[in-house]
Amino acid sequence: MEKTLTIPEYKADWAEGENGKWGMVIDMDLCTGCQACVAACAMENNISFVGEEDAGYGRTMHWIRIERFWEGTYPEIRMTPYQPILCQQCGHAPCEPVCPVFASVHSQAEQINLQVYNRCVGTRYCANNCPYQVRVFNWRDWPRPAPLENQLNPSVTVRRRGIMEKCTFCIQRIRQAEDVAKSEGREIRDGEVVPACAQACPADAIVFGRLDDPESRVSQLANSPRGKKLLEELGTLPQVTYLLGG
Amino acid sequence: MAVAAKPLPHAHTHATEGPDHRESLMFDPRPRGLMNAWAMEAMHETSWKFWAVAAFLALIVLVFLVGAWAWMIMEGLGLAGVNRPAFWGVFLVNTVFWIGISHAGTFISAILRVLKVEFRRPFTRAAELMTAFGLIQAGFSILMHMGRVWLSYWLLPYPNQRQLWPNFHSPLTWDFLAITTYLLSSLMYLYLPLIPDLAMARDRSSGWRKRLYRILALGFRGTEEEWEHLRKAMTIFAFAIIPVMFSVHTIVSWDFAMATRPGWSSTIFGPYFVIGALHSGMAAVVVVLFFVRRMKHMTYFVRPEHFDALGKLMLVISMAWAYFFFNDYIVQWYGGDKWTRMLLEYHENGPLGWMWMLMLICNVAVPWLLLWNRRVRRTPWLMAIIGILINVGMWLERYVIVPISLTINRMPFTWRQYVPGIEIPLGIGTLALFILLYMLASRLIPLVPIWEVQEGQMVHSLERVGKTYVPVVKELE
Amino acid sequence: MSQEISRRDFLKLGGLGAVATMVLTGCGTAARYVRRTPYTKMPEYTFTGQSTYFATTCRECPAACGLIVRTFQGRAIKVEGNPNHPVNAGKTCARGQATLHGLYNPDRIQGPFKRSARGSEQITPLDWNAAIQVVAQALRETSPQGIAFLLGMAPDHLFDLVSDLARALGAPAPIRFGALGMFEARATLRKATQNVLGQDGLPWFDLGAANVVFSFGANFLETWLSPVAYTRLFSQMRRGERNEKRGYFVQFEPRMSQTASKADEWIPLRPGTEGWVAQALGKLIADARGLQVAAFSGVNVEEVAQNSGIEVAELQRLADLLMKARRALVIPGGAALAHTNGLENAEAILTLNALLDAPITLSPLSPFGDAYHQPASLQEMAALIERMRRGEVQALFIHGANPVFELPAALGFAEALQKVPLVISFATFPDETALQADYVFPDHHGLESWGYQRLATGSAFPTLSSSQPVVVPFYNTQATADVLLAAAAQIGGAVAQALPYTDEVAYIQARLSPLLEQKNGFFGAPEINTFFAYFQQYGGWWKTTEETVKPSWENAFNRRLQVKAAEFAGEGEFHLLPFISPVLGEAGANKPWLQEVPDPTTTVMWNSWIEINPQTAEELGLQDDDVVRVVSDQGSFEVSVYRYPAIRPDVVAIVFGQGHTAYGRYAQGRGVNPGQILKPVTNAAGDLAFAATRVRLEKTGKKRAISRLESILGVYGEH
Amino acid sequence: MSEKTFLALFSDVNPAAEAIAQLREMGMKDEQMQVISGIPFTAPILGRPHPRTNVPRMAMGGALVGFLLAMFFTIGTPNLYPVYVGGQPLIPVPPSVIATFELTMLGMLLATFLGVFLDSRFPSYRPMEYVPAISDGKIGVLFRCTEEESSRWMDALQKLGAESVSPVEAVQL
Repeated sequence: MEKTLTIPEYKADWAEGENGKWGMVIDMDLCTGCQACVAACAMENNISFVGEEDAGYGRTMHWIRIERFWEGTYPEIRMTPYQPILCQQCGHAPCEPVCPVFASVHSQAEQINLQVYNRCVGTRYCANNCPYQVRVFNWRDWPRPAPLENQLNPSVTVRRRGIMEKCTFCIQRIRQAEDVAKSEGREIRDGEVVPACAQACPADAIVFGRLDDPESRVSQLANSPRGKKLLEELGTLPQVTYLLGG
Repeated sequence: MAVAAKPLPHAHTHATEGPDHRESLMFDPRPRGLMNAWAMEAMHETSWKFWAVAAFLALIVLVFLVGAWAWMIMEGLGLAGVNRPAFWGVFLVNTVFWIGISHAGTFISAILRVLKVEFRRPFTRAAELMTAFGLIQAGFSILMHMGRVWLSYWLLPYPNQRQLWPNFHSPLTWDFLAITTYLLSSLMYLYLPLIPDLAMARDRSSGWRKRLYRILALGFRGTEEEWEHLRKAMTIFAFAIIPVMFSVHTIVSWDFAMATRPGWSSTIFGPYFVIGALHSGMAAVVVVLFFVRRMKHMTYFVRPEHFDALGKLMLVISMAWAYFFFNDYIVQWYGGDKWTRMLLEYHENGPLGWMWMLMLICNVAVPWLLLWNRRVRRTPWLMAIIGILINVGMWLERYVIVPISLTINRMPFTWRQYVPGIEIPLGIGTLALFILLYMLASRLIPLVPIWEVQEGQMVHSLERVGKTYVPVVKELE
Repeated sequence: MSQEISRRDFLKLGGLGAVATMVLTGCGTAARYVRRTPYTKMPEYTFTGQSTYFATTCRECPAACGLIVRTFQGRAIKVEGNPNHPVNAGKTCARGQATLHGLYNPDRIQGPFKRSARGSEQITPLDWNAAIQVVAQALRETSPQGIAFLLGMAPDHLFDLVSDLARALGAPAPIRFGALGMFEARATLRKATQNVLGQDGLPWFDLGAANVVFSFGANFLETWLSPVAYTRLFSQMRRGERNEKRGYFVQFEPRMSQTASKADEWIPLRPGTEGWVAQALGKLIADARGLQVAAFSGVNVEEVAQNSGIEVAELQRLADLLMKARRALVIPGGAALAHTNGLENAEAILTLNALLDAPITLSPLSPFGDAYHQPASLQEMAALIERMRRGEVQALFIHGANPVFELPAALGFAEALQKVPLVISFATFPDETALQADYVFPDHHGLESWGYQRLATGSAFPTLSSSQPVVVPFYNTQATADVLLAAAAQIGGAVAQALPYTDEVAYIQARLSPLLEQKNGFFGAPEINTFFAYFQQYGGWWKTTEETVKPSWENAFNRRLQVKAAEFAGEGEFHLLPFISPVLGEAGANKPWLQEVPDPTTTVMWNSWIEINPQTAEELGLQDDDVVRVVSDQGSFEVSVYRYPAIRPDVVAIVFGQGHTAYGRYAQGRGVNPGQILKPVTNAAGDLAFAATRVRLEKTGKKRAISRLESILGVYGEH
Repeated sequence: MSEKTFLALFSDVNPAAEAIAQLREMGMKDEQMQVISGIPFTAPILGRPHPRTNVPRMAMGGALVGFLLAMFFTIGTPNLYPVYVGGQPLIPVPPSVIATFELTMLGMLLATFLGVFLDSRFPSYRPMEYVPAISDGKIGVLFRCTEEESSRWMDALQKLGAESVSPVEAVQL
């Protein structure tokens, strides 16, 4: 299918409701909170573990976390549906303009939010300005005793202390698939790129794909009446849609 | 024999029939030579206690600032108390605090100079030194805050092989530009009026001091041209540095106000921060003047009248601060946005609600209850205590705004309290460095701009109006 | 230039250099310097810059999910699900993902050794020849009745091999054991199926086909039987893929587990009354339909309502829900079965399905035509321990199981082990049991191993899942199968004749050869080598047709069923409900990333906690993070309080999976093991009634912060 | 004809101003005289021609340089190396205003400071005619004349209230 991507230059060109390129849909009715996505993300992206004390102090490095809240008291107690929170890859990302050194920038080609590890100087402004609180900071050189380094994914930079990081929509997989598609002279097929979280999800609650392709599974799900963007009122134009209700 | 700083002709000093104005520095002239000698003496004579304190401070700086910082650079910011969601902590609090302190110098020596407020004369320099040293601490604090401080030069706009320039969209880049501008301007503005006094010191010293002052005085003699250039430059500086000063703290406030966060996103943050800065700055000037006054013969230059005048200013500024605070508060409160409401609730009744309360007590209650009283205003030690309390209050204000406000965000799942760690020794280290720099500077730099004092004494006179004598100030320019 | 640098200068320069290096390495680029020595000889099938993918089977639990492991230049990089596999269809759970942290764990056993004394860290390394010698000697010189094999729930090919060996030796058949089996009460489920249906096998609950699902304690989204497969079915049910409408799900259990948190309704009934509730529901349905069902006829609904804490109207509503459903399904499992009346509970719950046209079948047999060999119940383990205590076991071979940690301490496995003169462990990891072994001859990690695995349940297709090494063994380990085959060859005679295989692969191929005859596999091959290659490539062999067994419910209708009241051990005021950690499972505690993955319901990481209803906690004056002493009549331990809003006030729950005293740096000394204070009472099927212990709580006045991901600010409407 | 420099010291500004006027009437040119003082007196007070200063011009120049630099940073660099952030335009006007303001001010103030140095020929460590009494508040009138004429000027000055009139040598300050 032939697609023409108009890359808007700035806010005025990109109206609310318009679709970006890559997008994700998470069905909260299906998510069982099993944490497979969390573990898969950590394994794919060389995320460090931080140990008990730092984890308890709010320094975990999860790029994706599953939120849930309690409503009411026993016996009328209800748990809100599990909600995996990851970088929403905002169209108008609040994290981007505030970085003084352009470490947080928008990819015009992929329409996602990039974090340039090598450029980051660690002001942590982006993390403050992220309404979703999905950016994590390397507060230390987290220990990774040998031979654990054998597991590190060579497609993903291993970050060190003083650097902000966040979900990348597994851009290494996107790039790989694009290279393959290009070498075979075709467009990327729907479902060809699967980020680690969606790949692992046993309930198949996470769907990933091209939003600019109206035929794709993710586009159709994103247009479902159950769809809701997180903190939509802020006008950040998230690329992740949550499906609420049953 | 030195020449007395006699008032200009037609003056009626020591008027027996009018009220005694001699308690005012401007009406208590002393020979210039004597004042010079006092200024020199204050730089020269030092007790062992002074050096003991300086050595102690140096040790603190070495351990708490240099040592702890080096350790933190090697280990990472994990040693500090920052976490998610409080990505900014005491380092930023200290930065804002020190920038606030630095506002006093400019306020006194620029705004009061432009407005020709005469009581400023003896302590413009003391205040300007605070500006310079305060900004240095602010610079250190923001560098400590950075995750990779060794790459902080990436904020500089310079051509490089990375084909990247700083992001001028970012409030932090504005901040960087503004603080750089302000620091450089303040240093230059400190130096220009210092040149005549350095020449004075050059004329009165020997040995290494002579060599030092000769270099620093640049060969100043006091010719008509030199004075003209200086005066022009100082006028330009006085006018130009005021908007720079306002911009600096406004931009600091924009670091917060530009963020999409409940409690931060506020249009009044700019002026609110500027007034807050002046509040802490003026209070800090009072504290510094209290200690300066205790040095040899400084009781002549720094008098209760100055504390009195500063006290009035502080009272006014405190009222202005309260006004802005209330403005900010009621808009947030009335808006009733869910997250802002939670934030305000957390400020007031959260586990650190006492900080919020104490902030209001120190910043509003203490000045309002005490500073209306002339006797309090004229008691230097009381004023120093009030000054310290206001600074505590202003530090708490920044603490409430930075880590406490960061605790609450739109993702309640991530709310988490912040507990400072290595920030505390590092903060103490910057305070020690500030005091140490000030102490050392007091040995090297005439703390009182003698020529400005003499000039002031010359233009002040008493004139008979009806049955009494009233002070009259002549304008030389 | 000066020719000589004095020593002093040299030291100065060196010092300067060291400082400079420190600073430079400290303050460098964003990327961390990671040293990974390249293989001097690249392993086969690796190309520079190219990833190689290998299909294998997950061994983190016995569900036998198919994996595709991405390897890169001889290193295993990432675990992905095998999309074709009938169990998991390309998906994995968190434990499967973290299996690499077991493979490259810094604390793995690196080679065979002899322990100077049991429990001692002092070891003498051996070479593998000596190790084989030791095994051969033990097999040869111990009387066959004195030999005991204790194996884990995976892998199956080793179990088959050991079974063959035991048969050849004349020794008792190997025993399988695993904490997962214990906490699933598998034996009870199997026995109940047998009693109710008169058929052997584990039931396969096809959630995807149901509109209404009632589950009594079955935590099928966490660890129960085959969690990835059941999650997929759950997803189908919720999507209404096969049933048009979104399926409705009700969970009955005293504590809201992760599974219950996904339920539309969570019914916190009194522990041990599950069977009565099922009977009451059954009676209400039967009465409404005018049926006479013997199993439910003797039930007084009012009495049940009083006992269980569910009102009559509520029971009626639930019964209506079942009746109105086009297809309803009721699942027995977990804690419902872990009472002294657990078997009756299971039978009552299972029988309820007879009224409902429930989509239940019996899991298919393996392609070999046999069933997965179920793990031992607690009773069978107790029998083994008794034999050991009496000194009837002279040589104990342990592989893949950690009974010292997993069994309730009161059962006395550790003491009984002291009576066994020779204990040989094949553990890959220095767990508590390996610490008590005389010899440790480490097996390869699962990802370095050959093998196959049957499914206990998890798919309607007869499946044999295959394992192959995805990387060359990282340490000086040796496949246990190879060790045993070599030992058998050394023994010679009948034993060697019974096991005439050169190595593990030859054994597996020999076992697989009957499959060449099978016609309805999704691949076939004319000879074993091709077959074996496909077998490895696709991650197993499965049939293309479902071969589940239809249950016959006739027997169930007429069977009388008396559910006795559950008995509880101990005097405490609280029921202790241990539950297996949904994240760590039975053996995940050694993997650092699994420790950091938060528990789904509580978001706790890295430690144990005890769950108390907030109201109860308030009555006791307990806050979060307060350390309490949990006392049963078997012992006590101290653990931090987590005020869990969704638990009955008379129940406290504790996670199983932590509390290791060995098992590597990430597991050791972390949390508590509830097994320490469990009373080893069993139900009629011989399974551990792990929910039958009562405890009391004592304040200690200490506080120990629990690391949790969620905010502790404002969780209960306070700061 | 050798010219020498003489220094007349006054304690008060009025006699000094009178003396300067008198000297001019007696034929001494303004260029021959120079007043040095410990506090600034304006030209009208002393009755002297207004000294020419370039400081304001320098300041304007500096401001212009700063402004142009700011233009380069805010408009030039994003065009050279376009990086898009947060859905904002490549060249954002409001933030550019801030950078422009700061850099303009910085340029202006740096130039002002530099202007003082350039105009006053700072630093100059050459020997110069000076006495330390100046920094004690005395007003000195330096004038150059030939030795023959000197006695005439010296007498006149002494009569006009100079505390001392004497030839001064250039000394190392």
